[in-house]
Amino acid sequence: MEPERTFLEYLRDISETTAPLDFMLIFDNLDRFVEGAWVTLQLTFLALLLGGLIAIPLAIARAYRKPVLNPIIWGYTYAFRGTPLLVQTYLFYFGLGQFEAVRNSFLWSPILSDPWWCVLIAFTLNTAAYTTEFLRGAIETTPRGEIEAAKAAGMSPWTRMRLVVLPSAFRRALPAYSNEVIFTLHGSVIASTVTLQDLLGVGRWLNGRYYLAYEGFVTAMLFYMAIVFMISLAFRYAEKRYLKHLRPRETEKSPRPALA
Amino acid sequence: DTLRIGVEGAYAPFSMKEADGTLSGFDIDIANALCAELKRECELVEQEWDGMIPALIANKYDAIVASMSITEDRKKKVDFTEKYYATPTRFIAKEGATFELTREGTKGVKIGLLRGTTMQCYVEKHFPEADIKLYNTQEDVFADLVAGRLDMQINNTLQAIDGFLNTPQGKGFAFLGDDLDDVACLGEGTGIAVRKGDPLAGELSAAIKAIRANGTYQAINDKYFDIDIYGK
Amino acid sequence: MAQPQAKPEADLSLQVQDLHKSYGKVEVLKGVSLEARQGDVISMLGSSGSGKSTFLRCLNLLETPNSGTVTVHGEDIKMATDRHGVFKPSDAKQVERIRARLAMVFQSFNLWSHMTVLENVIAGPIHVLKQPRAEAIEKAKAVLERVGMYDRRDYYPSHISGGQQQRAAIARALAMEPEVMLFDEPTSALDPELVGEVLKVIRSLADEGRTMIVVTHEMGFARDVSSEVIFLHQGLVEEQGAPDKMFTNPNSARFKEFLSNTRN
Amino acid sequence: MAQPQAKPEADLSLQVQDLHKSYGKVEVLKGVSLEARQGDVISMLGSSGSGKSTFLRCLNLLETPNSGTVTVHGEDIKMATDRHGVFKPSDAKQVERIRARLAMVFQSFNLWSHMTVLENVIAGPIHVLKQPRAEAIEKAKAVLERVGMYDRRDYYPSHISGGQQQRAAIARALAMEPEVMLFDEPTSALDPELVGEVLKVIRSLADEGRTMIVVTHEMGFARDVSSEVIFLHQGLVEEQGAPDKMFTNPNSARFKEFLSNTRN
Amino acid sequence: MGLIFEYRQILIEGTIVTISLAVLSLLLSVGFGLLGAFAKLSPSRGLRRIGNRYTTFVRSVPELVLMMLIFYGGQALLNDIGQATGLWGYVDVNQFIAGVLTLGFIFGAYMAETFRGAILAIPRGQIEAALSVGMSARQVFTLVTWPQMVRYALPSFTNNWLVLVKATALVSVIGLHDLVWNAFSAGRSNHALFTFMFAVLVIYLIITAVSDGALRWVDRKYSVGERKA
Ligand SMILES: Nc1ncnc2c1ncn2[C@@H]1O[C@H](COP(=O)(O)OP(=O)(O)OP(=O)(O)O)[C@@H](O)[C@H]1O
Ligand SMILES: Nc1ncnc2c1ncn2[C@@H]1O[C@H](COP(=O)(O)OP(=O)(O)OP(=O)(O)O)[C@@H](O)[C@H]1O
Ligand SMILES: [Mg+2]
Ligand SMILES: [Mg+2]
Repeated sequence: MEPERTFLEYLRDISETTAPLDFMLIFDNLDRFVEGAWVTLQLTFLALLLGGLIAIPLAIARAYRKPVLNPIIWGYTYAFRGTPLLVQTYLFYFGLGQFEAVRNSFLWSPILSDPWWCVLIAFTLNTAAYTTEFLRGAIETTPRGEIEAAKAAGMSPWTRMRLVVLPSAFRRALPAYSNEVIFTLHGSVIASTVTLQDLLGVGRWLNGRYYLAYEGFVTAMLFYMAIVFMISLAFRYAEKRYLKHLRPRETEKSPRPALA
Repeated sequence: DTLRIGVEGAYAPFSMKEADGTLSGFDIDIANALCAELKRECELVEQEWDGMIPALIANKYDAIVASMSITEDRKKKVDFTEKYYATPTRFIAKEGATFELTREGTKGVKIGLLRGTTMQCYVEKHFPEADIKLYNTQEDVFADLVAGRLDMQINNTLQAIDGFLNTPQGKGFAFLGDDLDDVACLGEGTGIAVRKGDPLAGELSAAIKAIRANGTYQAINDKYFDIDIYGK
Repeated sequence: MAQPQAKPEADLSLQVQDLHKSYGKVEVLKGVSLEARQGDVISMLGSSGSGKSTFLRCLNLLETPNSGTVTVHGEDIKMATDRHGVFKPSDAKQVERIRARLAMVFQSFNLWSHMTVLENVIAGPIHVLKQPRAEAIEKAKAVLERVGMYDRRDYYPSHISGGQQQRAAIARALAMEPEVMLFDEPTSALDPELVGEVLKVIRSLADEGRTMIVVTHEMGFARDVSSEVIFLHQGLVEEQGAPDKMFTNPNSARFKEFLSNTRN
Repeated sequence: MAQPQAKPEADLSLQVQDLHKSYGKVEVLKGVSLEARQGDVISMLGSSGSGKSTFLRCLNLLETPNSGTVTVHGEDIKMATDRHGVFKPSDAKQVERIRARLAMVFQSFNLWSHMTVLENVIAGPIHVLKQPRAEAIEKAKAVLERVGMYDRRDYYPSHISGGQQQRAAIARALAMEPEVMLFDEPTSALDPELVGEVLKVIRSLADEGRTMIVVTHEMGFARDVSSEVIFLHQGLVEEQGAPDKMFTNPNSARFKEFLSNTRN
Repeated sequence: MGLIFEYRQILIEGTIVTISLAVLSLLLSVGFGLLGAFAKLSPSRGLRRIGNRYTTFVRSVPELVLMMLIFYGGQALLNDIGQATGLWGYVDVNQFIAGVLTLGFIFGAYMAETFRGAILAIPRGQIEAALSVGMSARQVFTLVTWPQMVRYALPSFTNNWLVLVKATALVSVIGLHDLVWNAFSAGRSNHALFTFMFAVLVIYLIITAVSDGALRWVDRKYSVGERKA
């Protein structure tokens, strides 16, 4: 036991004095970072899921220029894409809290008083606005002949949408969707400005608590990198699987040496 | 050569933005007075609180005059001058609140405070079981206190009076408990930070003494506050 | 050789009256009428750009005709002028129902590019005809076998040859077991052997009692298989009749010319 | 009827030796060789999926063959195995230069959808051959006239019929005034009259001394116009020779069968 | 409202910083994006790997961190080099240029994905036809790929642009005073954060409206030849 403890102490000493980063401190607080990562992942993926679900009907209504809906939805995406997420979050969190009426309403105590819900709502509406727009683009660029073939088979608009238009649009939008996922993840750092202890929140907490300059940020950054790395892998896998038909007629490694 | 000084710019009345884009406030006036005393040209560099110390270390400016408390932890990274003011720290809650300021009494109590300040150290050390909420700006803390998302907040008394209790927003709120006392966390007053080993610390300390002696300090003090904020 | 027989009125599976269609100022169809009884195979001839594809596309309302009526098995496709003054089908459900009974093979195939050949073939039966998946696959395999595409069933359309795409498109239409089939040059990408095969398939479908309208450039097919031949010229039916008569003794000067310029 | 004549070696405008091409594990071309002299019209026959399009696409390196050599007018296309073991052309400039001399009409036309027919036709001459715009337009108009597409020159590809698209694609290739033309079923979407027209154009090009390789299902054309016929079967040249001999007295059993199944 | 009028000067200054920063970084990011997309689609394995690393790495690091890394780290590196070679003493990295370079570099990675998706969506035959008439890679791009790609890329490109406009707010950490920074510091100095936030919203919405108009025009211009469904 004895030499091990001195070794730990020795490490701690190096970490505090000579090392550029106080890694032992980070190590001691790793559990907090893991908790923070969990909050971040929860917020990001719930927002993406809910936002995606909202975006699909909105994108369809936009793509097909549904009379009354189209301008309304356009207004919504315009407002949410046109303004900073930070400001949106602030307005949801602090803005609504300023009004007595809101504070006394039934929505206050379970939902609007809780930063987690405020942030989730703001993120969801935000990502839904972005997703709506690029999905609309993908729907609009569906090859016309393929839609005609679906019509000719007697498919109802809904079946056509589900079987031909959306699958083909999703595939076309896949590379761009990776951007949206990452934007949402990066945008989620805003949670920390309204007291949530997400990944960056924990990083800032650590920096603030010990007056550090880098440790909290660097650790949070490594976590973010790991998350994005996994997202990228997932997308690469998804493309391999779902974009098979777009791959050029490509030759695998030539099986035998060239005769020329 | 010019002396570059990092300031915050959003911490009224110590440092704030005027309509024409210029800076004003107690910290700003002090910084200018010190430069005049040192007979050096000064350049004020605005910097967000989060990056204050990193930017100093990266040589973006040479000194920080931004109401930064002198603490042991910060001393590991930078050197400080003598204090140039010191104000006590206190809790604020709804008038008539009866929280006991003990470990048990604050269990689950929602306490709001500005991230990265001496208060964070204090609350986490003494009231670890409280529900501590960290904010980026003091304004946000006040807003949530009013909205009822917080039970109490902890703050520098001067800022609390000026920025909150004396405003319409602060109606119905009052200090709770006495001035807090813990040098390890709360520090020994507010100083000017410089890079480690920079002789500038000594020069600035001397300059602070000088402006206190020649009345410049008093004039600036009176411009912003009714009381003497230098402390004992 | 199929003999055109007189059939009772009730068997009228498709009736088109005075169909007009313009794109902008260009009038492509200038009033085309047609009647097809059950089991009829009607060949449509006509030079490039004469409006054959447009006509087929109007039948299942992929293009909205400017005027005219289409009647499928005695059921009029309801059309109405909406409040913007646009003439269009007024009952979407009816259009879907009718389209499910009229299968089409497109000139440019229009296979769904994100589905394999098999998936292309089973999509309609499963989602429109509501067949159980297993059953649809069974049938699809049989149909693919019939057009010689069974071994390519798991390929994506972009990875097969032109003729294979065309056969996949034919299989997709066959799998719908429609009452009326619209073929737009169904053998254009096929080699002579396969042309023979496919025409055999069409003939056997006719024997099963299905009605077919086939746009084709295969004179041999038009003469041997069809019960009626329609020659379209500049948006109008220039000549129409039983194949023997049309080919041996054409009335119209234009059709005579068309025939004489045909290298056979 | 064009007679295959013995021509001097120097006239060899296209030479292909032992071309192999696989997609993954499937070997599509199993060693195809071919020689074309200036003015030759070589017809390629073969059933659907036998590798005809793949062969044409290998000639101008849209597909990279796995092995084999392509020589255009005595110039070998340089191929090399890169450090990952992939066999591919090593001189991009050379490939461009050679492609400009080999024009191709695709089976699926591949017109540029954002350009009108005229723009499609002049793009190559202007940007690749560096012709002045006015001259290119003049020539394009003549070419469009030749295929009967002059009056549709300002239409976008999505607004014209299948046969019109095919003619536009032929015009685009003609406008490049290439030494060698590769046609992939150039008459598949055309009516019999136009088939005759286009085949006449091809014949006249041959008389001008251009070399042509034509994938076709038109037996009549293969017999009457071409100087040589190649029958491809499962990636191999099954039979090859002068058309008269091939059609009257075929050697290979498979080609015999192919011919006998052809309805003519 | 009066307060905002009083502070119009710094709001305008901030807006100018925001817009010029955004536009310049956009141009740069389109350049990086095209290079990235082509690298990722290239037949050369080496280029593909470079492209993949670029998009994965840059997108994985939060913009803020990358900005600090380039600004502070770049500064330190520059100073070290200066010291080691004795060529220069302390040079200040120009914040504006650093901001443009960093934002352009970061958003180039997002643009790369957008462009790659758009290029994949172009029917392959269109490109093959261009190759077959002997066009050079550059000609294929300018004559066929680009005009068709724009239509597919536009919606996602617009998203990137709007995120970029707002990401300019990050430059405040390197000491550039953009619209958001100026508005927030004015708001906090006057205990009127919401008033100024409102001003920020309005200004951003105007920027968005203008760009929306421009992008619609582009969309119309590049949609020729498409049959509308
Ligand atoms: N990317 C690919 N992956 C796998 N197989 C392919 C791919 N592309 C083509 N093939 C196969 O290669 C074979 C030859 O195709 P090719 O297009 O050359 O045929 P073809 O002779 O032109 O036929 P057709 O007359 O029908 O056009 C076909 O069986 C096809 O399925
Ligand atoms: N969207 C459109 N706008 C304008 N004109 C069009 C449009 N679509 C087709 N046309 C024109 O309508 C005419 C008929 O086209 P259609 O496709 O019906 O011809 P087709 O008889 O099928 O010819 P092919 O045998 O060449 O396929 C053509 O001249 C074509 O140019
Ligand atoms: Mg047609
Ligand atoms: Mg082919």
